[in-house]
Amino acid sequence: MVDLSVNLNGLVLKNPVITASGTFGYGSEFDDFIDVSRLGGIILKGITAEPREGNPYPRMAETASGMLNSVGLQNKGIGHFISEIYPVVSEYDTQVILNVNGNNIDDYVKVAGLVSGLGKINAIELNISCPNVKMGGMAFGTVRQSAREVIRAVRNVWNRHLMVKLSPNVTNITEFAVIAEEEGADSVSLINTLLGMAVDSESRRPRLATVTGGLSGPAVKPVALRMVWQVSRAVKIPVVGLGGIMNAADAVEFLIAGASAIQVGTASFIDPDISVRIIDGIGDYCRRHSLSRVTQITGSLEL
Amino acid sequence: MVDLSVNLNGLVLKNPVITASGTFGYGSEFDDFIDVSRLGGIILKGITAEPREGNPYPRMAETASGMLNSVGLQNKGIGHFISEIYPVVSEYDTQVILNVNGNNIDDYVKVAGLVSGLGKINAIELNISCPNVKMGGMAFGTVRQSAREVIRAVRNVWNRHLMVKLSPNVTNITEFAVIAEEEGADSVSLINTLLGMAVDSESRRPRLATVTGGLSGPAVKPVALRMVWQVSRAVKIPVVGLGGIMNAADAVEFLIAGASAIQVGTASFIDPDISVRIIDGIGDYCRRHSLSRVTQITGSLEL
Amino acid sequence: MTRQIRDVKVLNNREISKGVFILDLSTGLVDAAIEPGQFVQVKIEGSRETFLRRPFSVHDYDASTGILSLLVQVAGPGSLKLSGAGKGDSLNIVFPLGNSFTLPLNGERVLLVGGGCGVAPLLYLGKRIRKAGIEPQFLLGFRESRSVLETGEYELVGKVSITTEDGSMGEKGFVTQHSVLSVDSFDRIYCCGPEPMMKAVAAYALRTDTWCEVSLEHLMACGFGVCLCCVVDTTAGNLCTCTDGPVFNIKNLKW
Amino acid sequence: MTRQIRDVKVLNNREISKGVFILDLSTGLVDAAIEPGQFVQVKIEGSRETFLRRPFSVHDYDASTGILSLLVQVAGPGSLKLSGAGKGDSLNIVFPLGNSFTLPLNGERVLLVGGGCGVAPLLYLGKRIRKAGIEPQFLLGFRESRSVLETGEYELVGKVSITTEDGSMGEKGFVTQHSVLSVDSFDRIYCCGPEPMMKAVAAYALRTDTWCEVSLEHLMACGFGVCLCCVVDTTAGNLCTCTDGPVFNIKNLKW
Ligand SMILES: Cc1cc2nc3c(=O)[nH]c(=O)nc-3n(C[C@H](O)[C@H](O)[C@H](O)COP(=O)(O)OP(=O)(O)OC[C@H]3O[C@@H](n4cnc5c(N)ncnc54)[C@H](O)[C@@H]3O)c2cc1C
Ligand SMILES: Cc1cc2nc3c(=O)[nH]c(=O)nc-3n(C[C@H](O)[C@H](O)[C@H](O)COP(=O)(O)OP(=O)(O)OC[C@H]3O[C@@H](n4cnc5c(N)ncnc54)[C@H](O)[C@@H]3O)c2cc1C
Ligand SMILES: Cc1cc2nc3c(=O)[nH]c(=O)nc-3n(C[C@H](O)[C@H](O)[C@H](O)COP(=O)(O)O)c2cc1C
Ligand SMILES: Cc1cc2nc3c(=O)[nH]c(=O)nc-3n(C[C@H](O)[C@H](O)[C@H](O)COP(=O)(O)O)c2cc1C
Ligand code: FES
Ligand code: FES
Repeated sequence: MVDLSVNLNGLVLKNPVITASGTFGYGSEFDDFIDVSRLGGIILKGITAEPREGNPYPRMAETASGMLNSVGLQNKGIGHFISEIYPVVSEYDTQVILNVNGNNIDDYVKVAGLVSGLGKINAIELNISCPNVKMGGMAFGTVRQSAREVIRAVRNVWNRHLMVKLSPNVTNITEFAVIAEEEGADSVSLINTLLGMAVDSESRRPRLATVTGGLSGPAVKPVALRMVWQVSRAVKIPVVGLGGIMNAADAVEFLIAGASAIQVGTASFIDPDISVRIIDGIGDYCRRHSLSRVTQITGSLEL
Repeated sequence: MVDLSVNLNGLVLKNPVITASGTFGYGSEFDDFIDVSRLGGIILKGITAEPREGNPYPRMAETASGMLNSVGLQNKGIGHFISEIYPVVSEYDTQVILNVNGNNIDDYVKVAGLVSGLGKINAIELNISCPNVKMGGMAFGTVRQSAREVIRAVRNVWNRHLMVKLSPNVTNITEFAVIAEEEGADSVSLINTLLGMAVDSESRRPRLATVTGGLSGPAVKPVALRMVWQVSRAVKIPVVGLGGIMNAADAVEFLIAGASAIQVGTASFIDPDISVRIIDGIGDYCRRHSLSRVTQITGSLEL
Repeated sequence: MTRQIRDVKVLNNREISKGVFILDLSTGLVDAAIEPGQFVQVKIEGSRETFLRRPFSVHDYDASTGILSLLVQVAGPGSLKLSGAGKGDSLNIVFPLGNSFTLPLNGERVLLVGGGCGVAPLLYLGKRIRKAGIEPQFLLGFRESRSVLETGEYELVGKVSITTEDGSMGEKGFVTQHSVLSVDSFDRIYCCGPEPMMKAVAAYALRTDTWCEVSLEHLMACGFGVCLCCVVDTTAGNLCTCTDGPVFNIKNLKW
Repeated sequence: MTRQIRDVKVLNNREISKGVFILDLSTGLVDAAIEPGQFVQVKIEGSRETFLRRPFSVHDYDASTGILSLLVQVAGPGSLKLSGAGKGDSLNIVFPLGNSFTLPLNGERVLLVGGGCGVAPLLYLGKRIRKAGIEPQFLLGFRESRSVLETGEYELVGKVSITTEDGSMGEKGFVTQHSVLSVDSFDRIYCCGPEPMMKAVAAYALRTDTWCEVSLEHLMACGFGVCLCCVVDTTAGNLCTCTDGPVFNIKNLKW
C-alpha cells in the first residue's frame, strides 16, 4: 500500500493531485466523468468580490503545445458563490480551495473575510498573478511591494491555510516566494500563465480580443519546472507545482523538482478524467520505484 | 516585384530574414543545403574574448514543441575567429553579424574593439541575455544597471550598427529596450531563450548537466510575439523579432506585431533550408496581399 | 444523457464533396438520448498542431444501431487529420455536449436554413422533426454548384431548396433572397452556417416576427463549461456556447 | 557526398525481432558516396512528441539500387512512429551525416563488436570490408535469445559469434567474455552498442593494445554541426559527435 497523502503545512490532502483554478469550474462540471472526491483537492474558478463579465470574445487561441486565454475572471461574485455554489461543493469529500482575486487590496480582503464564515473551505489560493486583470497596468504579483501588501492584508483576516499563487512573469520568482513566506503564507503555488500573444497573419488581427493573454499547457512546462525547483530551494513552506502537467510522468517531474503537491490545469480540457488518472499513475510510479510514501519523491532530484 | 529589402536604422538587408546566433554555426555548415548569400543576414555563433569549452554533456533536452539547450557559448575565441573564420564568412554576399558575449564588461569591449578592424562586419549583436553564462548569478540582461553599463561601454568602442539582444527572463522587457535605445543602440533583437528545466522522472536526474537551460522553438512563440509587440511600441529603434519561427506565416506574425526583421533559430536544425523558404514565403504573402514592400507589414496589427 | 469519454470506431469515411467528409462512428450506444444540435469533442491524435479537441456537430445518429455521423469540412490541421481517418481507426470523443434545438409543436411549419457545412446539425434535426409528423422545408445555401453537398438524404426528410451565390445551381443569391421565403411563411426557423449568413437570417426572422434558433460555432477549449472561453454576449450577459448553447434563440442574442 | 534534404519512399518495413524494424528506403541515389558509420536524420511527421529529427545509422546501402536501410529499435515516440511506416510512405531525411569508420588495410584481422541495436552500422561496414577482401569476425551481444537479431546477412559477410547475458543463445555473458577474444587476436576492432559495453570493449582494446573505433550515440539536435549539443569530451576538447564523429578512435576519448 502506497501512502499518497501529503500534509501541506497542516492542510492534509489524500493525494498530491489538485485541480487548477479556472480549469475545473466548480467541480460539478466533472461529475459525469470522474468521482471528484477522489482528488486531493479542487481549486475553484477565480472569485472576486463583485460579479465580473470577463473579457470580450475571442478569449482563446491555440498555440504550439499550449493555449492562450483571456477569460478575465468571469464569475458571479462571492455573494452568489456563498448562496448557490458553496452548498454544492461542500458535498465533495476533498479539500475545496477557493481562488481569491481582486482589483485592489480591499477586494481581496472582502472576499477572504466572507470565506472565513464557510466551514468547509480550509484553504484559499491567493491569486496575485492573473495576467488578464491589471492594477495600474501591472499585475499585483509582479511588484514586490504590492505583493507583500496584499498578502499581509489577507493574512490578517484569514487564519486557515493561505496558498499564494505566484506569477512567472517576473525576473526572479524566488523573491516573491520569499515575500509570501515572510508574510506568513502557508504554501505557494506556481506557475500561473505566461503572458503571451497570438496574431492571425491573414487578417492581421490579434487572436484574442484583449491582444495578450495567458499561456498554459505543455509549452510552459520547462519554465514551470525550473521555477518550482528554484522556489523549493529558496523557501521552507511547501510548494505546489503546476504548468503543463498532462500525465503522471509530468506530475512526478514536478514532485522530483521540489513540489509537495501538483495542480492539473489545461489537461482537464482535453481529458476530463486526467486528474484521477494522474493519481493512479503516481501510485504506479511509487510501486515501480518501491516507494511507500509519495512524499519520498518530493525534492528527490539527484544532482 | 515585391521589394523585400529592409533598412534597419542604416543597416540594409536584402530581405528581413536573418539566421539566429547559435543555430547557424558560421554559415558554411549550411552551404550544402542553401545559398547562404540569399539571406538578409547571418548572425554567427556567439563569440567571446577567450576560447570556451562550454558546459558538460548532456546539453540538450527535447520538450513539447521546443528544446532546452545549455551549450554555454562554446567557441574558439575572437582570435581564432579573425584568423580562421572571418576570411571564409567574408565571401558571403549578405550581412554578416557577430554575436558578442562576455563574462564582464572588459570582455565585451575587447571583442567589440577587435571586430572594429574587420571591414565586412557591419553590425554586431550584443548578447546580454545568454541564460547559460552567469555574472554574479544573474545574466547581464536582467539587471538594468549592468545592462546599461555594458551597452554604454560597447557603444564607446563600436561605431557601426549595434543590435542589442534582450532577455525574456525579466518582469518588463520594455525597460531594457528603452535602456538600449537611450544608450545609443541601433536596434534590439528579442527574444533569447526562456530559462527552463527538464527532469527525467525515471532516473530522477536533470536532463541537462547544468540543470537549467534555454528554451527555444514554437513553445516560446506566444511569449516572443507579445514581447516584440510591447517593445515595438516602447522604442523608436527597429525591433528584430525571433522565438519559435518555423515558417513564413510565423515570420509574418512577428512583422505584423512590430518587427522590422526576423531571425530564424531552432527551425534550422529541423529544416536546414527553412530560412530561404521563409524568404520565399514572405514574398508570396506580399503578393497575395498586394503589398509592394515588405516594410508595409511591419506593425500592421489591426487593433 | 450522461456525458462521457469514449473510444469509438470509424465504420466508414467518404468524401461527399471536395474537402467535405462524412464519418460514421460506431458508438455502441443504442437508443441513447442524443439530441439534435448537440456536438462531440474529438481528440486529434498524432497531429502536432492540434493540442485541443475539435468540436463537430452530431450530423446524424441512428438510435437503433448506435451509429453517430459527423460531417467534417477540412479547415485546418485537425479536420485534415480527421478527414484521413480510415475504417477501423479509433477516435476518442467526449459527448454528447451542449443543449439542443427546441422541437416544433404539432402542425407547425418549419424551415431549416443551412449555409455550407452549417448544414451539419440540420439533417438529424430534420429527421427528428419528420418523425414527429412534420415535413420540414430545407433551404441550403452554397457558394457554387461545386460546393453543394449531397442532398439525397435531406430529400427523404423534407422539401429541399437550394441557392448558390453564382446561380450555378438552384436559385442565385443568398438564402435570404430565396423565393421560398416570399411564397411561404413559417412558424419556426432553425439556422446554422457562417455568422454573416445567420445574422441575415436572424434579421429576416426579426422582421417577419418569426421564432428562430441558431447554432453558434464559437472557439472552444473544453466544450463542457469549465474554461469560459466560448462565450457569447446575450441579454443575460456572457453565456457559454458549449453548455448554454450552441443553440440560441435569436431574441436572446445581442445581434 | 554533399549532404542533402530528401524525400524518400519506404519500400519495405519488416519487424526482425520484437520492437526492431528494418526500413528499406528508396533514395534514388545510385553509386552515392555513403560511407559506413554515417547516419541520417529522419523527420518524424505527425507525432506530437517529436519536435526534432531522429538520428539513425546507415544500416545498409546498396549502391546499385540506391536503397538505404535503417534498423530501428522502438525506444520512444519517434522510433515508434517510424516503426509504423508502411510501403509507399514518404520520409524526409537529411543525409549522409557524420564521419565514417576507417577501413582496414589489406590482410588485417578485423573484429566487429555490436551490442543490441548497436549492430546497426556494422552490417554495412562488414560488407564494405568484405568487398575489400577481408572476412571480418562479428561478435554480437544480446540480453537473451529473444532479442537476438537475424544474423543471416552477417553470416554471408563474415564469421558470426554471439553472446547472450543469460546464455540462452551463443556463449553466456558479455561480449568481452567471449572465447573468440582469447582464441584470436585482431588488428582492428570496430564497436557500436550501449555505452557501458563500448567502454568495456575499449578497456579490452587498450589492455591488448589494439586499434579500436567506436560509434557514439549522443543526443543530437541538428546532426550537422551547428548546435553544439552533441559534444563528447576528447583529448582535443569538446568535439561534435555529429560531425567529428559519430566514429571516434578510443585513444582520443577520455574514457
Ligand atoms: C459546436 C460546434 C460545432 C461544429 N460543427 C462542425 C461540423 O459539424 N462540421 C465541421 O466541419 N465543422 C464544425 N465546427 C467547426 C470545427 O470545429 C472547426 O472547423 C475545426 O475545429 C477546425 O479545426 P482545424 O484544426 O481543422 O482548423 P484550425 O486551424 O483550428 O482552424 C481553421 C479555421 O477554423 C476556425 N475554427 C477553429 N476552431 C474552431 C471552433 N472550435 N469553432 C469554430 N471555428 C473554429 C479557425 O478560426 C480557423 O479560421 C463546429 C464548431 C463548433 C464550435
Ligand atoms: C548517430 C546516431 C545513430 C543512431 N543509430 C540508431 C540506429 O541505427 N538504430 C536505432 O534504433 N537507434 C539509433 N540511434 C538512437 C536513436 O536516435 C534513438 O533511439 C531515437 O532518437 C529515440 O527517439 P524516440 O522518439 O523513439 O525516443 P525518445 O523518447 O526521444 O528517447 C528514448 C530514449 O532514447 C534516448 N535517445 C533519444 N534521442 C537519442 C539520440 N539522438 N541518440 C541517442 N539516444 C537517444 C533517450 O535518452 C531515451 O532514453 C542512433 C543515435 C545516434 C546519435
Ligand atoms: C481558461 C483558463 C482560466 C484560468 N483561470 C484562472 C483563475 O481564475 N485563477 C487562477 O489562479 N488561475 C487561472 N488559470 C491558470 C491555471 O490555474 C494555471 O495556473 C495555468 O493554466 C498553468 O497550468 P496548466 O498549464 O496546467 O494549465 C486559468 C487557466 C486557463 C487555461
Ligand atoms: C543550441 C542553441 C544555441 C544558442 N546559442 C546562442 C548564442 O550563442 N548567442 C545568442 O545570442 N543566442 C543563442 N541562442 C538563442 C537563439 O539565437 C534564439 O534567440 C533562440 O533560440 C530563440 O529563437 P528560436 O526559437 O527561433 O530558436 C541559441 C539557441 C540554441 C537553440
Ligand atoms: S468551451 Fe470551455 S466553457 Fe465552453
Ligand atoms: S547535433 Fe548539432 S552539433 Fe551535433
